[in-house]
Amino acid sequence: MRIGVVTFPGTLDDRDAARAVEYAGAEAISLWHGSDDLKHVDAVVLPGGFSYGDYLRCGAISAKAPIMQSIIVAAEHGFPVLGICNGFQVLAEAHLLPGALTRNADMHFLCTDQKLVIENNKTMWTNGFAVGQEILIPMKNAEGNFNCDDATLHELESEGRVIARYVGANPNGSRAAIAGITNKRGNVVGLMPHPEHAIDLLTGPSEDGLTFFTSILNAMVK
Amino acid sequence: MPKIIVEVMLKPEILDPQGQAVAAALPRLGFTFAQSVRQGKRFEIEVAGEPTPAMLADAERAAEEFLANTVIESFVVKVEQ
Amino acid sequence: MPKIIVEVMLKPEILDPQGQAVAAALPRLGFTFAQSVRQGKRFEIEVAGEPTPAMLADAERAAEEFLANTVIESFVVKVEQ
Amino acid sequence: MALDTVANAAATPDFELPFAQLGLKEDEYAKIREILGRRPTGSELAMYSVMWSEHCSYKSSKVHLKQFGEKAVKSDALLVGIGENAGVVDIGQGYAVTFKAESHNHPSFVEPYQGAATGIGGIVRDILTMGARPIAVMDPLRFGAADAPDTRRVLPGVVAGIGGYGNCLGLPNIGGEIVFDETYAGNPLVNALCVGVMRHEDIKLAQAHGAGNLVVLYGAKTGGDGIGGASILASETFNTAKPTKRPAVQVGDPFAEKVLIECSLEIFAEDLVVGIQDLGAAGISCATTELASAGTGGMNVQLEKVPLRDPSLSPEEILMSESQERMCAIVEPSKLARFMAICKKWDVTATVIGEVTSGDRLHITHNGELIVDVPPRTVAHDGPVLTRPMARPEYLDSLTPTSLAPIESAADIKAAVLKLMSAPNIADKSWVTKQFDHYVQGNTILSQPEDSGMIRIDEKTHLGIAISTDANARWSYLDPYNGVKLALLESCRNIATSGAKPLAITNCLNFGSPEDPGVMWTFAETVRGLADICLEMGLPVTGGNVSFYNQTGKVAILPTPVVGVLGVIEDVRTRSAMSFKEAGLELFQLGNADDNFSGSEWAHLHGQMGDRAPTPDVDHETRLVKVLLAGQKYFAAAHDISNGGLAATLSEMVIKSGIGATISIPGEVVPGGLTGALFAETPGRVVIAVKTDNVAAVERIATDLNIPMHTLGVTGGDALVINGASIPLAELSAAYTETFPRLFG
Ligand SMILES: Nc1ncnc2c1ncn2[C@@H]1O[C@H](COP(=O)(O)OP(=O)(O)O)[C@@H](O)[C@H]1O
Ligand SMILES: [Mg+2]
Repeated sequence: MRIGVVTFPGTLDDRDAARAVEYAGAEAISLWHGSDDLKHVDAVVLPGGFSYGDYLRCGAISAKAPIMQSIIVAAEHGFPVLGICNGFQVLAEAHLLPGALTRNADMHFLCTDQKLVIENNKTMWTNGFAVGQEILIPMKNAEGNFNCDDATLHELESEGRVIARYVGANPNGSRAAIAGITNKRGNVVGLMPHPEHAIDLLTGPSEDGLTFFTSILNAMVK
Repeated sequence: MPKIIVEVMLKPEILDPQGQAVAAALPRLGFTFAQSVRQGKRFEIEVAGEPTPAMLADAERAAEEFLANTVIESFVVKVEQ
Repeated sequence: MPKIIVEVMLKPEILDPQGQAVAAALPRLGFTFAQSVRQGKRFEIEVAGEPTPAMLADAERAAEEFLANTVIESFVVKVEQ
Repeated sequence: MALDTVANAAATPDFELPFAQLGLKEDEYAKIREILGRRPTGSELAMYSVMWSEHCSYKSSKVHLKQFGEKAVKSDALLVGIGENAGVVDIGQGYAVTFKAESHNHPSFVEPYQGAATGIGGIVRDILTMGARPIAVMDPLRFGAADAPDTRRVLPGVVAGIGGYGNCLGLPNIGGEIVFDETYAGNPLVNALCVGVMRHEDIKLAQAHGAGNLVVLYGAKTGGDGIGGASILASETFNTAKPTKRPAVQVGDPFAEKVLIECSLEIFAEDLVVGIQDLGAAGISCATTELASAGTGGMNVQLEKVPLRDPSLSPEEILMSESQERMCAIVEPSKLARFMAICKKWDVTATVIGEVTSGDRLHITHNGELIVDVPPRTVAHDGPVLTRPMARPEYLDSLTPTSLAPIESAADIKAAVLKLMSAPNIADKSWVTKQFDHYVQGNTILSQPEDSGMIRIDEKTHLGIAISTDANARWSYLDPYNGVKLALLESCRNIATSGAKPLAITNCLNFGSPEDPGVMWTFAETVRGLADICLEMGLPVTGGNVSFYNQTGKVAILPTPVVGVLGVIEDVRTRSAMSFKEAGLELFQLGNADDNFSGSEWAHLHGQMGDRAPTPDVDHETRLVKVLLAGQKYFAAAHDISNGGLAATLSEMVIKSGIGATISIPGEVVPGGLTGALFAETPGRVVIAVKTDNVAAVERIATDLNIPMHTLGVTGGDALVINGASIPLAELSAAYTETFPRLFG
């Protein structure tokens, strides 16, 4: 099982995502933004960071990268993609996921251990969780405030496409406390918090994040 | 020299935390004139010579595809002296 | 209803990394019209009724003290329909 | 006269240059004329003036700093010592670690966000320049009174700037300090520390060797940032046309720096540079003269090749510009193509601006005209050395002892603890630290608010490092010689409390004006104290930084020597943290308290300073470190006692754990009674939590090393109970956490 991890200029959590992929038992393959070659990987992770410095809008410049054009085409055919934090922002800017990630309501960068509740375990990236399961994983961003119009929100809710919600006080003003969503098909998932930083009790608050990475292995084996 | 200006604002139905933060801060600083504030972006684009209709058409497309995220933002393209 | 507009731009001598990043990205997307890009902020301020000269004077002060960081930014206050 | 060439300078010996406006003294100008055998050109004057400034030449501090060399311990761990961009330490398994602190105080007062941001950017480039991958940052900060209006401007901006830059670089922020004191109003201190790691064989030096090798400038284009002085020169002397306005502040581009880091590391990995230097203060002047001075030959530079952001810059200004995110490399011609290819991959502008020569001069031309012809060493290393007058300040003779009412009743205890825990200097700093990413890179083992920051270096062997930064400015005010010693001992204790062994130190010495004999004396005492304590503790000084002129009018800041200690831990899995996970653990205090409240937060809350710093007890501290390292495996939690005394340490532990504790302190064991036991800041103490089964083992270690071990109580419940005074966790935690949001929004 080969999982690609994309590096854009300014990507920060690529090595961490690769580490999580390997903890889960897959091979991490490094992909470069400037090439459209997916190197025959079985799935792709778009990791966190400040690609292009978050200039213009988070993810906006990266969404136009050559690698993204290959990912967009593949994703439309069911290819699994997980976007974490900046990766989620890139997916939204590439219109693979609806809505947009905007400035946190209190205007500050926020790094904290965040409780989430899993609401959809039918996606390729969440099948290892139970619906209603609470998990604890780090969150760190300045623009994690999920925003969309009413029609989109209605569609997400009615189709069960919210995969995870914040538990407790809404940390950043996201609509309906949304932390992560999926596309209709369940192959593309975007998540603001960082599961790759919760794979080991030595460096993270829990091991809950690993399940995102073992889920994709399950999905591919089936 | 005239420039192409692109103004990008969040659509009215989208929550604007930055504008709200500014609106909330103004009265604390003693400014009471504002009823509401929206914060957007302004791009000043220098071109070679006077902006031509072709350049403006290009700027329009660049705004649509790139400078604004039309899921949440609207934009205006104009020329300013 | 007319609004007060405050436009805030980095002073010309100050580095504008965002504008540079946008200027660098445009040609990669096939847009070649821009020679340089500066990115600033635009505030749209709603007031009760038509903006009065007193409100504009206040907006001017608010821009000076708060909306712009005059160490690195300059601003313009105007009224728009 | 457009360009002041060397020929022109020789032909017009009597032309008066505005050297005084550039900050040079008459004798310094005369010295330059003597070195050159003629008057300097405008460009040369610009270079000398900035390189001979206090900031770059250390002219006031040099005579004192040399003690770090003279008294140095022989240490095999020190791979690169003072003099390079940062010192390098061997931590075993083939790894080398480099770390350094620097100040960006004044710029952060003028423009807090950009000042702090570019402070992080600068120190990170120093670390990168050594060949290392930067792996973490820390930020010791000082501000004026917490509730002063200007603090509300400066602190949020500084914090956002540190986060905005550091987060974007992907560097975990693993610690620092935030202290408020009136003397920092108008003089906030923004110190930044960066640490990096590399393999021994990858160490790079700032040296230009090999005639024919190329000088390559890469990174951001050069703009008019930070060239106030040179603009005077350009505008008032030579250029008739008025130059465009030059910015007073430097603006950082963290994205450009992130790309510069990755690009540089790829270049280093392929061994493509002979020498390398970052561009910081004094920009190209500094980089070219330092590289040439430390190398074997001379250098030719063609200044018109420097890529400009602002085409109106004059040669003097290009030489002075402090534009951020730039590096200068010496590259063999055969490796240039590969060097350029890597820069292209990362979209980094790179330009050959000159070459190393077999001569011994630095020649700079502008469009073919020679404008600089200097021996590089005279600019970079042979700057003026001053022996400034010193005098023991008079205030030291009028210090008064503290006089504080004892605390006895349960109600008093509770009120006192709540008051202490909500005081800005003690209160929860997470309003600040939540704005910093401490997870990125996935190797953070400990970060704020723990005693030290800890980073895993090797995932397979579990080798790690710990760093702590400390300063106790009030003790330095009361007794500069001992104050800095106490700071270093505290830093070592912090490292050992986390489970690491102290290995080497860096420092950032923040003081008022060196022209004030009192300040100068305080500085000299500090350096003497630091050199002595390092010798006593067997720790090498790897480098540091001096920041003078932190003063408003006649009022200087408290002397603030920040000490950073680096430690090594063989297995990060054995580290100790401050929180405990269960009820029923036994709590002990290692070390004794006394009744000296001088310089404590408790005294400060009563508007008192006191009259004497504690006496450093190196022997006790050394044994305590040994107890901490040997006892490590038995500790369920450990936390140093410092600011706020035992009361603060216990409160922090129970709040972080979410589990209470019941403490009983027999008043008579402490000379200061219960008040001293709780609120005095007597150094050399640590609180540990131990499972009952392990108590005997810990006692044996403490007894063997002759460290007193006092029973404090037991963990459990949902209150901190001290001698019958019960403080519910919810109430304690609210007092602790509400202060910063209340002050800063
Ligand atoms: N307080 C100090 N203690 C030890 N070394 C110092 C101190 N201050 C400066 N140094 C050393 O002097 C050299 C020059 O410092 P500096 O000019 O700040 O370097 P850079 O320009 O690379 O930032 C460095 O090696 C630095 O570590
Ligand atoms: Mg340096």
